[in-house]
Amino acid sequence: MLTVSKLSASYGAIQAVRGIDLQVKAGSLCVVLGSNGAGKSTTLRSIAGLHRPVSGSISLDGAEISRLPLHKVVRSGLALVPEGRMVVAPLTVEENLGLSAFAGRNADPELLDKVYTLFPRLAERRLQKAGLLSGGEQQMLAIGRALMTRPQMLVLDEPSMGLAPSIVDLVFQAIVALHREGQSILLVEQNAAIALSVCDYGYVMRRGQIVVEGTPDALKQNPEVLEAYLS
Amino acid sequence: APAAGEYGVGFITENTGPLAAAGVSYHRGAQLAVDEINEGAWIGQGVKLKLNEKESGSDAARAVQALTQFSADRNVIAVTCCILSPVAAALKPVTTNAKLPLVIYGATLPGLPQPPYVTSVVGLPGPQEVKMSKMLAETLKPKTVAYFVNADNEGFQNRFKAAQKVMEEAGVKTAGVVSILSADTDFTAPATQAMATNPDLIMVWTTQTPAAGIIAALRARGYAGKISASDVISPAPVFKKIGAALAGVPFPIVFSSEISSSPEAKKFVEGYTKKFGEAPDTYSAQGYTSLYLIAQAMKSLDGKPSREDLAAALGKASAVEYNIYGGLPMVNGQAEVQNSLVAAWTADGKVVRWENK
Amino acid sequence: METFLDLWAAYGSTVTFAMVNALFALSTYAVLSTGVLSFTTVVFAAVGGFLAAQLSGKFGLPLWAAFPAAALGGGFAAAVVAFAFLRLESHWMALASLALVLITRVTALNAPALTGGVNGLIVPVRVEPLELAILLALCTVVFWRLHRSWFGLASRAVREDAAVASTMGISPYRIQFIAFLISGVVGGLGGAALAFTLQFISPETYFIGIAFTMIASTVLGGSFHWLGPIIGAAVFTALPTTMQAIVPQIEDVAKGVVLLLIMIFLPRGLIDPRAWGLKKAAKLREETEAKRAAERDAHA
Amino acid sequence: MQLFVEQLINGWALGSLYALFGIGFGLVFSTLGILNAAHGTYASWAAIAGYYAVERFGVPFPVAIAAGVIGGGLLAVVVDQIGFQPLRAKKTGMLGALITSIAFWIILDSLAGFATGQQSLAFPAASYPNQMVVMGPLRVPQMQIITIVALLVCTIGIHLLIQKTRIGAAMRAVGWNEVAAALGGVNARMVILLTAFLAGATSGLAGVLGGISTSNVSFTLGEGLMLKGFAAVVVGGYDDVRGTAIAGICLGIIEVFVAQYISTSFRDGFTYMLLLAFLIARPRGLFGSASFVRA
Amino acid sequence: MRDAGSLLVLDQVVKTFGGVAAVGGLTAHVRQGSVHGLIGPNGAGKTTVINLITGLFHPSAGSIRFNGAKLEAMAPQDIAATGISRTYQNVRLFSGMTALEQVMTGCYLRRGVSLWSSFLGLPAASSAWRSTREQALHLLDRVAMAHRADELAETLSYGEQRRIEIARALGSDPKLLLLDEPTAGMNHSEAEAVGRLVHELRDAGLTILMVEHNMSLVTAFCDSCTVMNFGRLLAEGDPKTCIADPAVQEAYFGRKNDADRIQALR
Ligand SMILES: Nc1ncnc2c1ncn2[C@@H]1O[C@H](COP(=O)(O)OP(=O)(O)OP(=O)(O)O)[C@@H](O)[C@H]1O
Ligand SMILES: Nc1ncnc2c1ncn2[C@@H]1O[C@H](COP(=O)(O)OP(=O)(O)OP(=O)(O)O)[C@@H](O)[C@H]1O
Ligand SMILES: CC(C)C[C@H](N)C(=O)O
Ligand SMILES: [Mg+2]
Ligand SMILES: [Mg+2]
Repeated sequence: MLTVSKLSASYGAIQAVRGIDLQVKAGSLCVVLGSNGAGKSTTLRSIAGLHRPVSGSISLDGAEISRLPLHKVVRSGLALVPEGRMVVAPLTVEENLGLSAFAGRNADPELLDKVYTLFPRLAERRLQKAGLLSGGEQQMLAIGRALMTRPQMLVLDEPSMGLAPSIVDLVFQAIVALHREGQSILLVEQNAAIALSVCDYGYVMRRGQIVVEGTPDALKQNPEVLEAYLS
Repeated sequence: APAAGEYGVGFITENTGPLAAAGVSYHRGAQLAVDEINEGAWIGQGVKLKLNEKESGSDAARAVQALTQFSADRNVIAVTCCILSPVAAALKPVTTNAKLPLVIYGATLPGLPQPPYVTSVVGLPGPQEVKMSKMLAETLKPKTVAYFVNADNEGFQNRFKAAQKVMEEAGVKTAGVVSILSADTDFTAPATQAMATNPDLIMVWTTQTPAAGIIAALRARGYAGKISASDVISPAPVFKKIGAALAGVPFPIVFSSEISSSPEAKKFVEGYTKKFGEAPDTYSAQGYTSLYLIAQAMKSLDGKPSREDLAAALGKASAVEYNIYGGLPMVNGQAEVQNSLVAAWTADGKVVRWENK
Repeated sequence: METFLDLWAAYGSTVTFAMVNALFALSTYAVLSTGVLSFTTVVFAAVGGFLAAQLSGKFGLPLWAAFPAAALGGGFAAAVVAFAFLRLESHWMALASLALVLITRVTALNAPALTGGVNGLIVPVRVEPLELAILLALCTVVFWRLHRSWFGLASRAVREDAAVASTMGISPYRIQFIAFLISGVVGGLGGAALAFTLQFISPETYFIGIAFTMIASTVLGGSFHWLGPIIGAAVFTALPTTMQAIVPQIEDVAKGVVLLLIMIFLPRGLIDPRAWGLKKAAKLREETEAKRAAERDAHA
Repeated sequence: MQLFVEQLINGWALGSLYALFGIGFGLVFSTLGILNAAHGTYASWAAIAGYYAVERFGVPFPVAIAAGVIGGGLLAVVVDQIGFQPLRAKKTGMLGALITSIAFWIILDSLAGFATGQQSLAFPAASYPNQMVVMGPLRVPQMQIITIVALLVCTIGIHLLIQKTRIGAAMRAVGWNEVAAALGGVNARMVILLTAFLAGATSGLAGVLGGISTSNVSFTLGEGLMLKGFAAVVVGGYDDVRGTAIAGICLGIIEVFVAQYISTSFRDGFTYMLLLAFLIARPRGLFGSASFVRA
Repeated sequence: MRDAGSLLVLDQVVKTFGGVAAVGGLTAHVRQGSVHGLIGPNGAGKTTVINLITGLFHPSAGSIRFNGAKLEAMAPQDIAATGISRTYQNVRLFSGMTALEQVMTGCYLRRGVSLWSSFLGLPAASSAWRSTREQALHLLDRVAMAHRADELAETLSYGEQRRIEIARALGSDPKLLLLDEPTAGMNHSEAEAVGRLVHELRDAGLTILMVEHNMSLVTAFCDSCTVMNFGRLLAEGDPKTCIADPAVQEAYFGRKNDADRIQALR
């Protein structure tokens, strides 16, 4: 589904990602772990077209997407829930969700219902400007917006950040449910215990490189992972 | 006559900026004069003038910079400039300090000339306006007049006052005074205002664009009475723009390519038309004249004249000898109007002597 | 020497105007560096200019006394403006300040007793380039000191995020008010300097032209460091003269094109401390990495 | 009374031009965040385009208008792509764009001067509806009616477009943050082009209509519109076209009445004074919306 | 009664936005020298409470008292001067400033010299500047960011930026520190480190009010807590008891802990 090879990305002279390889098989759920500044977000941003990589290739379903402009990446079926949410502040919740109509699909009332069912809080705030939502509400909206584009490949950067425990549950239930429906997912998550319990495969990054990878069971045995993420 | 050689004359152009339309004419007039002077060896054998141009866009700061650059250029012996009085006023101290003679070709604020370094070839407003107003009062016998005037232009306010005085002395009542601003473009409201006073005559004492706009607006709103204006409507582009609505509107003028008939004027019109493909207007005439004044002063000098010598000669001039006005006396460095006409456009775009029809 | 004198005679006035414009740019920078885009420098300049012109014209005040008076006048105007404007939000403030510039011109045109109205005022006193240079140097020292002081730090904070700065005990109002005062003083000085340079001023002298010059100079030079406005003013003033020498027919177009190119390639201006910061960060990052790697090797 | 009503209509028509221009100007300001000093030149160029369409090709009135509108729109697009697009990625905020717009203002203004031979031109009287419509004692020029109707149509159309359609939402989204909008699949570049075109076209319309009805097609045409249009935007609250329309009309009417009943010299001073007083009393303008970012 | 020993008292505080009450009559007490948790579902009004305390919003009704001062009508900078400092839920650092400069800015209130003498560069001012710089470096070290001191803060990763914010908030040497989700975006061990820092600070005499969604942290590091829901008080007291409260369970938790969650997700 998604194949990343030899990806390097930098900010000016600062190297953030140094030649990583990563794969998400169709219908699988992959997790990337790593401490602050490891380069997880940069990796995701590069994959989703928010940041131009220095080198390496990114292909989605065999098609190269690393040079596509952002909206084309979204239209080709990859949706990102970015770090820092990036909701469109002056638009209402509903308008934010409606933007997905531009992803080439017609706005789908059913899908909208689904998002509202997943996050009833958003339904309550339908007509509120997104910039005035609470942190957690904005996070829900960012996830909802990604879902509205009906992605083949869903990429989430710390989706549980800032969410109350019950909503974290909801989000993970949704992720698991989507996964069961065959959705391919790439996830960055700080709560390693939960992440490793739901994923099919995991990567651990340190200083811009992938240092460990493997099945969740294998990772759980890894001393480094144990110490830093699961103690 | 001075020693043979090429002498530079700095010309501060206004080919861009708010007054560019007139600025281009001034510039062309000066270019033509230089050509004639050089070709005919008018000053003396082998004595040539060279026009050095620097643009000011009618901006005082830019004009000052241009002037200081000219003053640094040893080949430049005189400078000529300025449509706007404030710009000319700003150049005055600079040019006096630098002891560089300056001939004003457009600005008409009284008191600008200050011989020997600052002289002007443009007559101050007054006599032409008075002459035309008298003529209109006598021939048209209006009972009331409405006036348009620039609220932000002292020169036109003076013209308006001169005209109003004549009219009131002749027993013509002021129906109303409508003020406009130089930068205005919409004149429907002022036209409505003037027409509401129901005048027998409307006198337009404003700068060019407003004058054209006002006349057009008055006619468009259906005003059928008499209108008069100033020489700002004399250039051909104004007629081209407004068209037949201008026909029969009298204006005072000192030079008209179609009426002025002295041999100098004929030569000027011919040469200008040949060189630039259109007839000269009153502004080109002024640019032309300023160069002849400089040449005349040059002619009176010998050897290698200094700027000071030239200034002294300019300050002493009692008339512009070679002129297209049929006489142009100068008093204290200031040219004076002598022979003005009252002219008007015909419906097919010719300037003729105005007659009451 | 001869050629030098020639050059000075030809371009001396450009240098002089560059210095005057640098004062305007610094005045704009003073408020911009606390996050306020305001065109009121023009107003302060007009106050300072007409005040200086009248004092020296009517009362024969010498230069060294007229300048402080202009500074005071500008500062006072700034206090009034700051009092009225600081309650407006940034975009509205920019718009309101532009409106004030327009009002100032109309008022000046209609107050001939103070400003000479449409006919303007002749200014009998002249400022020498050297005197102007000293004035500019003094102002520069002030900005340099400010930049390195707590005020500088606070103003950067207020510029970037006033709400956050306020929760750190920095009063955005106070910082911006002080900035306005500085802007007023420097703007008033600039206005007087212009009057003493042109020796003729009218309401048109202090209008949109200055507004554009000052803002373009500031941004062109870089609005994140006091050096920016000064460099920007030099470049922006020299541009037309240079273009006139190179392409006299289309000097305005050429000036616009050069301005455009600079902005496209150096959008944060010629002087950009952030770019220096990014470079430095990259270097530091490498060094840290190298050190860490060395430590790791030592452990192994 | 007749004078009063005629002047009212004069003011309304004049104000409609300000408003029409202001809508275009405000559109780029509110959606793309650009304080565009070059916007006035779009109006000048639109008028010039319309003029030459008539002058050279003798096209009928509606085509001349279309030429101006399309010309203004295309020019806005070109300026945006050359001048503003390169800055977008570099996050220079309002200032960078302000300066490039000043650069374009200088360039386009002087080119417009060349294009008109530095003259003020006028549409030939026969090329547009130049009759008076007589309504009882009132006589109203046809162009005034056209202008008033044009503003009405544009205001309603653009208001609906921006507030009620998806495209409008996308325009607002892109103006806020291109990346955020693109995450929803919006093609930010296209939306920007569309917005720029719309803004240029609206102001272009003001330019041609103004050029025709005031018999003044010149490179300075835009500047006058710019000052007043800008005032309309400020008073109206720049993110609502209805506010701009109302404010523009009021501005025109006030201007005409001040000149008629008070004094022409103080006309502009009076207008800007009102503007300033209004701003300080009501900083967000007539319809300006509340903030959408949290403190 | 309970006001005694309370550093911060919120009394019937209300904040409405266009008719919607984000905070609807909240009463709460924060004891001097404690770590107090403020928890509740998303949109409960926690951040709004912090904004009210720091003066970015003013309450529609009710009073906020801190150390005897009434905060509700005060401006943010005056509130900061009474010894309150905060971090932001969405990191809000000053762009263009290095990490060190951010923290120096945080030290503004204890610069110890007037703006005037700092402008003149008097010797006292220079030495005060140097000592503030030392303190700032020390604070960066406390959040393990000293090695990034001279880098532009905007080039740091999200988690790193959060630490800079904490250091900046400590710069003013506050009596009360308000942390809005300080560990969001940190992994387990990083979050623990922040928790330990919070304890150290408390032991040094600081009072801390912390909004946090990570319950294991709340139970491990908070001495007491307030639970909000829909802008109102839902429960208060000892963290463990609060969390066990069925009303809180219902409003806030799907599952109590990760193990249960993982169970549920299978
Ligand atoms: N805009 C930027 N400019 C320069 N450097 C940056 C920028 N953004 C991130 N970096 C650097 O790139 C590296 C990787 O950052 P990234 O945000 O990808 O980390 P992360 O793994 O997502 O961390 P976190 O868990 O804190 O979110 C960090 O060292 C950071 O300092
Ligand atoms: N400026 C505002 N205008 C309108 N509504 C607002 C504003 N600020 C907050 N709200 C609303 O008030 C409610 C409380 O917001 P607040 O940010 O305090 O929640 P929170 O408890 O911090 O939530 P989270 O845990 O998600 O950050 C939210 O529903 C939000 O939409
Ligand atoms: C008042 C603020 C500075 C806090 C900000 N509004 C937030 O929600 O994080
Ligand atoms: Mg990250
Ligand atoms: Mg919150």
